Amino acid sequence: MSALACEGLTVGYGGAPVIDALDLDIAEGAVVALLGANGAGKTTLLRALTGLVPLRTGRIALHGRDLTAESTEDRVRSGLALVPEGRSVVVELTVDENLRLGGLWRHRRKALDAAAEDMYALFPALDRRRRAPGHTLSGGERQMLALARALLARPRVLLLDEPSLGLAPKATAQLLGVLRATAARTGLTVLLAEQNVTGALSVADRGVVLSLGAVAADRPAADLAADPALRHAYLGF
Amino acid sequence: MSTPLRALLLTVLAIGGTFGLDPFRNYQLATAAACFAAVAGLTVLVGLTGQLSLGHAVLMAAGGYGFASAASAVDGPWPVALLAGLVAAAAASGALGLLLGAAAARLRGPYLAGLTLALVIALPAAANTLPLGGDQGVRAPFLPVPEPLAALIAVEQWHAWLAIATAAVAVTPLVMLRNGRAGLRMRAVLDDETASRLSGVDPGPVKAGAFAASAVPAGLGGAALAIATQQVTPGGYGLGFSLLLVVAAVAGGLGSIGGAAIGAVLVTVLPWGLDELAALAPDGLGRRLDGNLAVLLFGAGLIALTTAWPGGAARLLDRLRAARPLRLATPSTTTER
Amino acid sequence: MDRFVFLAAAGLARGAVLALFALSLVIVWRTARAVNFAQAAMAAAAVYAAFAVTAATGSYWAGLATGLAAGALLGAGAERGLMRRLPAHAPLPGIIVAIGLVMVLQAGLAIAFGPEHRPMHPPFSQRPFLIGGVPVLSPYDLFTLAAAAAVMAALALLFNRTPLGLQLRAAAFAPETARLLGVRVPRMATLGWALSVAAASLAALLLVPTELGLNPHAVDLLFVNAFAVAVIGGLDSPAGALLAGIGTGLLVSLVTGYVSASAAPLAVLALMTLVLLVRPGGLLAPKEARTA
Amino acid sequence: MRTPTSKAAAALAAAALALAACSTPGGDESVPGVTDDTVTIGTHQPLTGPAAAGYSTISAATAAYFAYVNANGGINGREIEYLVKDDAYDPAATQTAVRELVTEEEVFAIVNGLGTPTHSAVLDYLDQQGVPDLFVSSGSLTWNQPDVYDNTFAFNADYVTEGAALAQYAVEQDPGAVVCVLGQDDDYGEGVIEGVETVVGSNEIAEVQTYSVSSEDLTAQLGAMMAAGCEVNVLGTINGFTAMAVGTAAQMEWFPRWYVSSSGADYPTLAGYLGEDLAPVLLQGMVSVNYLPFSPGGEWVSLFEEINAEYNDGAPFTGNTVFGMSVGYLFCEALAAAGDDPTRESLVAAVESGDLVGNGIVPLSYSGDDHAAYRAVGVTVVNEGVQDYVGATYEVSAGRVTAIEPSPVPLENEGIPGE
Repeated sequence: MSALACEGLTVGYGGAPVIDALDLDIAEGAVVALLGANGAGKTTLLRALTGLVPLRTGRIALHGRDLTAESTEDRVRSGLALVPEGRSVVVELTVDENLRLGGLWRHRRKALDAAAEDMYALFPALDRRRRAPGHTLSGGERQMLALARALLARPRVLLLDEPSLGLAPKATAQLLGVLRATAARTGLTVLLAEQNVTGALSVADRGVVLSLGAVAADRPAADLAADPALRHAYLGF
Repeated sequence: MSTPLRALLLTVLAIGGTFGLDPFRNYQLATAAACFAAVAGLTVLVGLTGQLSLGHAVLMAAGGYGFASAASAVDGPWPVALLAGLVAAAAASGALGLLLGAAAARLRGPYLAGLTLALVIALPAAANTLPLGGDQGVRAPFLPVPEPLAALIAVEQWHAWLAIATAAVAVTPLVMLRNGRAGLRMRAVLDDETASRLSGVDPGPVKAGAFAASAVPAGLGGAALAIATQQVTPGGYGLGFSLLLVVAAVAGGLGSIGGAAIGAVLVTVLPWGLDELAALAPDGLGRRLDGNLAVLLFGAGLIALTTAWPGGAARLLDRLRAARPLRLATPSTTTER
Repeated sequence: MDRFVFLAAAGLARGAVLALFALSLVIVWRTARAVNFAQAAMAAAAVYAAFAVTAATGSYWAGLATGLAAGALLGAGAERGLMRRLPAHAPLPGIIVAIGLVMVLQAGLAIAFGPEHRPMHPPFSQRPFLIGGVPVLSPYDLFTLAAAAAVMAALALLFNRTPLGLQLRAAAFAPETARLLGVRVPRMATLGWALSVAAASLAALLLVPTELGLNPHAVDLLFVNAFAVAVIGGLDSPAGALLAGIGTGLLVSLVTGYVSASAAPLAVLALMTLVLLVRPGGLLAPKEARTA
Repeated sequence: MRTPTSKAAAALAAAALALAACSTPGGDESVPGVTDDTVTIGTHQPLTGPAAAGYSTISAATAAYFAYVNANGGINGREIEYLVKDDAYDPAATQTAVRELVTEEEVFAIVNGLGTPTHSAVLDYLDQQGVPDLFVSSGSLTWNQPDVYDNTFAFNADYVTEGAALAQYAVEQDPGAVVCVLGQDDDYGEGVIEGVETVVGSNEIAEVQTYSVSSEDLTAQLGAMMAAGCEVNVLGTINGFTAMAVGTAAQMEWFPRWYVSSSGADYPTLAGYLGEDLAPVLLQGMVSVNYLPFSPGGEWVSLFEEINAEYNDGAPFTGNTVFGMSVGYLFCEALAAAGDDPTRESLVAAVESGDLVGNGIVPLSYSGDDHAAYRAVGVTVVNEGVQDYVGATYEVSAGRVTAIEPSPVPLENEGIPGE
């Protein structure tokens, strides 16, 4: 059964559509890399899936349930999570507050404590800085916190937008490692938008290449990584 | 058509229009012209630099006090007194505007609104503490109709002429400023302070300058009002009036000079019209509705306008204009952002 | 010295009410990034509701409860019905709609109830205790101080120690991120408005019995001064509201007593100008300012 | 795009010239506001805004009195039309209201315009227009300048007179009392302070405190007065603040003697603020001065109560009611004296003639070189909830206070002046 399915998705901010009649189907438990040049529509697609950008046409379903008319909050509460691009940590709140914020709707008090401890175990760097205000964190710490916060709510489908942006290679590797491990352990479905093609394809089962708002290629990850023509045509290297 | 030429044409038109009005309407026109100058200053300030001032009534009052004291002090023929008064009005309001602007440059939206609000509330206290005549205020000289015209026009019409001319003198440079390089800088600051800083425009002086540039027309508006009413009192420039100026700027469409004119006429004429309407209601009810009904409908209109129709009257005009090829002589720059 | 003690005590009670009203402005700013210029008119309407219920039932406490509920309802209604429809990220439409709301509410109250001042009686004596022959605080002043302190403490707990408070803060600071974490941001804004106007209504309910009487403009000056206080203290800072509220209350009382009543607004203006020149974000401005 | 604009301009200019005739001055011979069977007069009053609470009932009472006169045939066969414009106590609004009355409604005279700051704003205008400006509702000395404003006449006893009379009575009652003043921070408070100083000597007032009308409370002021050991507090306060001062002092368990100027000493109004239960206690012994016939049970009050019941929907009967109706009576008297074909000149001449008697308890002092109405006032005291004259009456002129005998005007002809 498909975890996330969209049909005929069209999104635009006026003028020409950024996403144009896009169909996408992601199987449960799959890790899919969403690739494409700058401006291909990756971020817009993720924001449209979570309802931050309104659709012009099309429909979105999560595990067979139609989400199209639901608000962002309700989509999140049905199990769809997005770690947005950049520093989405609430800088005025502490690490602990940021983390717990992700699970407030999901867990009761005791369960929330336990879930938070799980995350601290997964990200020891955060454990050491529980009381630190968000604005004192480094880029890598912020990205970890954002991922931990999303995982805390035990989503069924996780969308990530450029998690490696601005991170050192070591931090990127660590982050992607945690992601892969979690997906393997929990059966989490992941859609990972990345500029870092090599990194993304190394953890993904499948790669989807976007170009001008439409799917230009959709193949197994290993296949895609090995095709220099395709890489050159759509990914610019 | 160049801005001064267009201004001249509109001024002549407006003065010609006074012949069609009876004395009371001419008095209302003079009041509207005075408000127009102040609203034009406010609308440029808010529309172009995004600084919300709730204190433009105080800037008008500064101009009014400046006009009254200078024009009374000058012992000469009326044009000299008038000129001295206008210069003093511009100087007084400009100086206060510069002071406020210096503070405004450092403050974000609500903080500036708070400061200007406190200023309005402090005006009566200032009038009592400074030598400004307390609640009774100060008298401005009465400018009688000059001999050659005395047989032709009534005093209200003459004052309307003076007020219109003053408003023209106040607003024309403002329009030129807005359409020139300074206007470009202001818009850059509004769009993105950081970006404008990077492109070599320091937002501080631009914001302070914009405040001063907006204060001078407001002060001249105060002078025009003093010409028409021969009196400057703190009570006339209270919070209610200050908010009315904001209403006029918003109703007309922020940033639009033509909109400012519409807004100024609206806030001058509409309360009066609504009170006439309330007077038709049965006695006991009428007494309660009197005055209050106007305020109620104004408030409701303001809410409706802002929620449903954010561009104000200027936007409507633009739409009508777009529908028909005829272009009316109003400023051509965009009013929205 | 006696006079100083007396004036300081009077200023303290006044400052507590100021601080509470300023705190209400801080709440709505923190939860909805809005300055509610209609706070005074909404609080006045809530006091009218309290007045009507007290007159009908004879119970001050029933009136108080009604007033708080009416304030909360008005706040929630204003947010749901009006503020939500405005474009985000532009403060001006919100301010202008609030000004419109002031006009509608005050004119509506004047049409409905007339311009008369209606006397409201305090639930406790206003007869001050004498300490060394100097009148200091009255039981009603103590009630005012206690009520203001209790509400401020409760709000501090709510915001800083509860999951709801965490969501309220997150929704205010970073609405989009909060939505992505499942926080119902629109509901938080409604709740913030409701809490804010209820707190303002309480401040007004505490103030009006010490004034001439209830009228549509009874809360105007409190709002203006409290806005000054909130700005002086820093709009993001509840502690700043408390500090600046007590400070301004003392300042107004001392200037009125030692100089003259008309100098008091000038003193507040001067204090505000001074503070803003040194600290443009208020006394207790947060270190990292957010512009949205 | 230039052509249509210029065409429009030309058309407009032509239209303007064609219309020029309709706004040119002069040419009309008839008396403004007077027809064969009506006389139209106007006033500006605070019907809305913060001052409405204290004063909006005055014009209603005046209108009720005129309705009574009109129902009984009017004055010299003419009915009086009384146009009341709201100015919300805002001088700018007064400007508009009065100009509308004069130019649109073409009123015969402005009668009883209320407020010092408000009426100051139209004083010059009315003078330039030659509109009779009768019986201004304020105790400022501004209205009594016959050399400058030859058409303007005061109605209230001026604040200096009231302050002096209050202080004189206080000193006579207890020569050693510590006298203090609480005044509004405008000409009202200053006038009362000046009056008190003429009696006790300048700088001899033990404590002077002021308040502004936007004040929230008087705690600081009364605390200072209490600390200064004040025994007699002379108040130059409007009704609301009188009530607040008395109430605040009582809360401090301080019960000094209150001497209150007439503008803030109306017992029914004060009782409205303080509550019917507390008022008789707190206001017991409150001294004030007045010049109008408001003695309970008096013939004028009985008549005014009947008028109030019949023509004013039985509105609460207060000092404002007596004030408003007395103004109406005085205007009718002046109108009757202005002759069968009244003109603005004959109306002013009638007031200056010195023949008007009004309905006060002391003589009117109008003359060609004195535009003040009352230069004498009688002392009133509240006893068990009833405010009435006690007989002591003072005339104040040239800084001297002299005791005189009251000379109340008897009610004649059902309270309708005739020739």
